[in-house]
Amino acid sequence: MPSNDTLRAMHRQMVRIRLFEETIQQSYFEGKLPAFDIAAGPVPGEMHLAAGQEPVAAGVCAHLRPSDTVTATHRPHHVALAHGMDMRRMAAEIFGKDTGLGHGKGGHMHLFDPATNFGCSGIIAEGMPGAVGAALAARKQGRDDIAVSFFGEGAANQGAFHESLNLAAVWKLGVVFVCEDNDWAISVPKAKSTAIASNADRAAAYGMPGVLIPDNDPVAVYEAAGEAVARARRGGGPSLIEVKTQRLLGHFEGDPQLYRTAEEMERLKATDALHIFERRLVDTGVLSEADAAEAWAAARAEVDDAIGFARTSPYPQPSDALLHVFA
Amino acid sequence: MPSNDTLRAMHRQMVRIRLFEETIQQSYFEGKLPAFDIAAGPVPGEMHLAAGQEPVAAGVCAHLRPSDTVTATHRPHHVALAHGMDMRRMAAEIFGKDTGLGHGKGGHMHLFDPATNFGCSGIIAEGMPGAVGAALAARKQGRDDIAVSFFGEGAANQGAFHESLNLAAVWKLGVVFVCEDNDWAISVPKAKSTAIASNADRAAAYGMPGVLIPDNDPVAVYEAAGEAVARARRGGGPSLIEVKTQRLLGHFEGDPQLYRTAEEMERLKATDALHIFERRLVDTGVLSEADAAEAWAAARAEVDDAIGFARTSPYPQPSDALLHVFA
Amino acid sequence: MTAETKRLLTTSKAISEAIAQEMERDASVFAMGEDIGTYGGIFGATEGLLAKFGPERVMDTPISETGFIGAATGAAIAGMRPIVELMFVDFFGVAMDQIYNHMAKIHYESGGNVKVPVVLTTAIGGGYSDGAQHSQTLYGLFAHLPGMKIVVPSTPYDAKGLMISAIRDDNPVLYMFHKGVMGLGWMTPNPRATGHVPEEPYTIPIGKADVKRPGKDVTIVTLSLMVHRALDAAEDLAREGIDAEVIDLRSVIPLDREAIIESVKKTHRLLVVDEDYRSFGLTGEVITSVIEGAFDHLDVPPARLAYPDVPIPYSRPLEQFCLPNRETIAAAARQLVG
Amino acid sequence: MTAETKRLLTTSKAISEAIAQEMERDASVFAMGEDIGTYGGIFGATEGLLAKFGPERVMDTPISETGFIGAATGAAIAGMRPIVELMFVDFFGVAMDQIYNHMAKIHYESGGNVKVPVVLTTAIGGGYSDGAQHSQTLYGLFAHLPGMKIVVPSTPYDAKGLMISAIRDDNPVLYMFHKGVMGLGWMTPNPRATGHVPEEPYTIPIGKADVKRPGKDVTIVTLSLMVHRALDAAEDLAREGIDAEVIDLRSVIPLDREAIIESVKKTHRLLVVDEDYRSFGLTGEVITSVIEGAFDHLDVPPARLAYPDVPIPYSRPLEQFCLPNRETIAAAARQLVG
Ligand SMILES: Cc1ncc(C[n+]2csc(CCOP(=O)(O)OP(=O)(O)O)c2C)c(N)n1
Ligand SMILES: Cc1ncc(C[n+]2csc(CCOP(=O)(O)OP(=O)(O)O)c2C)c(N)n1
Ligand SMILES: [Mg+2]
Ligand SMILES: [Mg+2]
Repeated sequence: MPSNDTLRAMHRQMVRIRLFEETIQQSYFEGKLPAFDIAAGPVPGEMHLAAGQEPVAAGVCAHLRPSDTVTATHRPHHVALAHGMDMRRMAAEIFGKDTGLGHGKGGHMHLFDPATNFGCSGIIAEGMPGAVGAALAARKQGRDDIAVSFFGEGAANQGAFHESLNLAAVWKLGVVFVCEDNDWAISVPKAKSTAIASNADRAAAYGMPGVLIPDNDPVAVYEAAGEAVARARRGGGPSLIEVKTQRLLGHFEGDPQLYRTAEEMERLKATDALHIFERRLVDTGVLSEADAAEAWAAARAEVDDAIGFARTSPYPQPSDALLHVFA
Repeated sequence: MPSNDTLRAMHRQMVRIRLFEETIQQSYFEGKLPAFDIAAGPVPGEMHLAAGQEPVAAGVCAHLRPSDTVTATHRPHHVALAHGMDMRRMAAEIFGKDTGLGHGKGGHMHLFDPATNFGCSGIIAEGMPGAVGAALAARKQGRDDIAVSFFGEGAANQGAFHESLNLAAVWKLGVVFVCEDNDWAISVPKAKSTAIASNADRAAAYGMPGVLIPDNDPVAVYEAAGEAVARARRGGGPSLIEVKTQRLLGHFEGDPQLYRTAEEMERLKATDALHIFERRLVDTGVLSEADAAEAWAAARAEVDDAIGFARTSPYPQPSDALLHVFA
Repeated sequence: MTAETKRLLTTSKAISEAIAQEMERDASVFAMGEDIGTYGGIFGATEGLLAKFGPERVMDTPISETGFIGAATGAAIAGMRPIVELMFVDFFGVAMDQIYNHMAKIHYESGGNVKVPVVLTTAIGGGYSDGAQHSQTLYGLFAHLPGMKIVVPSTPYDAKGLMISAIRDDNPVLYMFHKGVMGLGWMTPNPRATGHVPEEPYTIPIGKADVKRPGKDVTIVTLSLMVHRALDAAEDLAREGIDAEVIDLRSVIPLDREAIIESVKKTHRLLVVDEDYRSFGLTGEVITSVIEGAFDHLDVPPARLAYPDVPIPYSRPLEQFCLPNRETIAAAARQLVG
Repeated sequence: MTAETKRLLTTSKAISEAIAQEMERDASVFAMGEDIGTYGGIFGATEGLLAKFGPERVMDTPISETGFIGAATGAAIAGMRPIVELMFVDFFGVAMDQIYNHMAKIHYESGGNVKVPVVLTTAIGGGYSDGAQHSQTLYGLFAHLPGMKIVVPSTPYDAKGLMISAIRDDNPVLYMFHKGVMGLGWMTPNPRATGHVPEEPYTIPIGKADVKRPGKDVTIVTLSLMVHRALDAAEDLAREGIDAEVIDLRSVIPLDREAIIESVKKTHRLLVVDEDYRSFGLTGEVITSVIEGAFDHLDVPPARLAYPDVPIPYSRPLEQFCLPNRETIAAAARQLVG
């Protein structure tokens, strides 16, 4: 069981993620309506938000340090924030600004941060091999840093999933594979894409431990991740964790979600893990109502500052497009 | 237990495969020595022979009909012959002749035969998705034909393995996946490449039955394949079979095999499944010594005829290279 | 054109109509890919098909491109005519072995005995800030590899006819639709993405370019969304008295070298406009083909305007700087003529 | 050249020596790939390294190219300098997403903040009847995609210097060695595959072409094994009084356009020879670059001799018909001059 301090820190983490995502969502729709135009507004392009998936990011990353490598997906904000990415430079990248992590070259699916050894990829499951390589490097360099690879349940049917898990297992590398099962890959539900109910059972195909967290509970994630991270750090090899989590929003912003029923949408709202967790912490006295309010206020301020920084930062010079092909 | 007729037919099959491979080996070295030159002789290029792996081909293909699809690998001869490919046109293709299955365009790794719905690929594991598609087509066309995909144990760590098994399982297709575990992927032994001891255990990751045949026994293969083929044919979905088989020769001809010990080479000779099987059939009275001799003589004649046909057939016209890009 | 023939469709609806008509005509045609069922395809190319044909003929797949694109090849060899979608062309690398070592080569390796009638559809193109992994065109890359035909329509009319031709073709056909020509409600409005499309099925020959605007002063060879940009530029040029001929390649393989050469023999000037990366691609091939076929007819060296050799940046000013547009096309043509 | 400097090595030994020297110099350099350990690499590029450096620095991998090539990228980002082998370039399709969407793009996407110093080695080329999936060169395809440097040495000397440069480069470098230039005992003997190689480490700049034979009548631009064929052809031409300049590109990215243009300004005639597929590739790019840089210096239209746009057939007479060779190169040059 995490300490009360840890619980409060996880709560804070989840709150700032939620507010960040909601604020990005607002910015995203600026300039795009009434006739939605994906190319318009201060944040153009695709936008994949992770509201609802905070427990996975907060529960896992609570065990990490900046020298641990984290790779994430097309839906990376929650993980990036939980792993400690600078929110200002992250927001600036999402706004395509020169002050962004990649001087605006990457965008929201391509956040790369040497300070926290964070990377992500818009190609399903293809962030996974990089995590294996980071763990390999750590061993070669005599560090006990580990690598954590986040991916969706849809990614677990990609070849890269299989190759990465086998490679990490054969070489006994310090990798924790974290499957965020939000039941949907865009419009395709897990049952239509995956031959078995739980990807955690696939761990056996690689002789590694597999754990299923059935309920998007940050504490359960924290505990499973704690074991897996410790195993990885002490040279005990990789693990696989699958968390049944929730995608509260569309696959991308603008997704009409015609494939989801009204009941599902209702259920999502009723089982929002962030609110359940907050209520639990308050009910058990870990968090006072005032603490909770303060967490939201602090996050609000932090997010507003970051988005403000992003908004007011300059764009890169157009011809900067030609820079950075080669080092 | 297979009938005596089936046992004799399997024996015959194994004998003709063995003689075919040995004869190709001889032809292959013609013109290449004393200083080995891979480009020279009547059969240039790479040559992967399957001597030792006859039990897998014979045991599985005994259950198939020509309308069943079979996909194989860079080491395809045993499977092609067992599935009924015309030996003359196959040999002619290997010799690069115009009378070959592909008018000499394919070569030994690219044998395509519409008559037996056979195909193969030189890319590891990449023959597997095609088998899934063939089974899908059969269902769409209302046929109870199935597809069998042969692949090596080295291939089981490729992404295409994972995707193919999951797809076949999700769609409940009539595919039998057959892993020929000869313990080697060129010079890399299974233990250095594969996180678990038996790929049959990976079947669980796809909710399909997985069977391990531990001893290169054609009868055991026959029985396991019989079940899997019947399941596939009746719409019961895919299965995975792994057979511990033996690669008696080098990975390709000319392979110095420095990575194999003298003991292993001795053991291979002592446990040659064809000779053990033949002895068993003779000992149990299924085959008389005369029958056995006759099988070898008939195969000798058939192979000599096929190789003779290949040798005496004309080469394609050089400019035929420009034909057949498009239908 | 009489009123009844003026049936306006977006490109995406023209494509889905073509597929539907072929599926009705031929039971061996079916479609598969990610989100092509309930969702109707992320870019609408299969909209309405699931409702019409059911889940056995319109199959949502797992995210397993090697698996299901390979399965399309296998099904085609076994007598079906699959239409299979790679959601964005940028993802080709997860399935390229199936595409180019199998789908594209098996017919040749078999000496013509095995046919592989697959239509591989895929979305191409940028301009809306989707970053380095979701904005490329890449036909130049596929065109380098023998064994597949490649079509890249720019109009609803061509899109329907080329889709029907692709489905009926006995070869694998890579069918690339630019997101910007689809006429999608959620993209920047593009009037040229809607146009007249006859209801009855018709074909457009694969391998034939089309003169989208005749002209006598300069030949602009291009394709896909850049046809729209080139037509815009030609309007501007016309106002200055420069009469540009705009050739829409429509197919990349086979490349209609004859049509290009014929045009250059008339205009004596060539500009190639391309949204794909500049080097080792389409622009070099078109120019070299003209050098081979009409060297003596050229008044000035041919020019090219293409995406520079850099990955595609996310930020709007960066991406827009890289993309050829109405102004830069007109400027390049002006320079050739002036 | 004094006796002591005449140290003859095959190209494969020159490569493995370069890797060994860099591994000794820099602890962050390591090698991985299929059969690169005990076997020493199917084409000998890593021979002897396992014995010298042990299995932690010379790692045999499972057959999981996406996995281990991606791991190379991840390790490079984390401070290592991996050398990773894709056994045959023809297999690129099983790992292309890792190569071009990750290894090649991350530096750019990160705005220059993340470096990816990987050397991706791979064997290219045919001519020995290995069929459609084991005989291609394909640099034209990779060259179309921005983000990686590409080197393709033709001699032992260049091979060593380019390998050392590649390892020290902070960018991903695709290092392509033709099986026919490696000097392998089991390939058709090729005297040009053995040559002088200094023992001490040295570098050859990536992006610089090399005049392998100066001449004044015609420029032959080529690379890899075709350099050997062009030099043979140049000998034949010399006997007829035609003085051919043979330019070995050595690097494809960056392409040394200046060197080519300079030569054409001198000879006024250009022949591009390529073992890669003819269309949408290197030949078109080189010719177009000359059109852009030296149009007025050309006496005749540039010509190209390349592999035709067909998959590579197995049968010897078919494959040999397709490959440029001494005779066809000489004939093409003759035609330009005559
Ligand atoms: C190789 C590849 N195929 C398809 C896509 C398109 N795509 C983007 S997100 C997505 C769904 C991913 O589902 P999942 O892995 O469950 O992640 P989630 O979106 O639920 O977070 C798909 C199919 C892609 N980006 N890459
Ligand atoms: C994708 C790919 N990677 C590597 C190779 C090179 N290669 C050819 S055969 C082989 C070993 C295959 O081992 P296995 O699957 O066990 O089959 P076996 O040779 O034992 O029959 C390798 C690595 C290839 N052909 N394709
Ligand atoms: Mg999901
Ligand atoms: Mg094997």
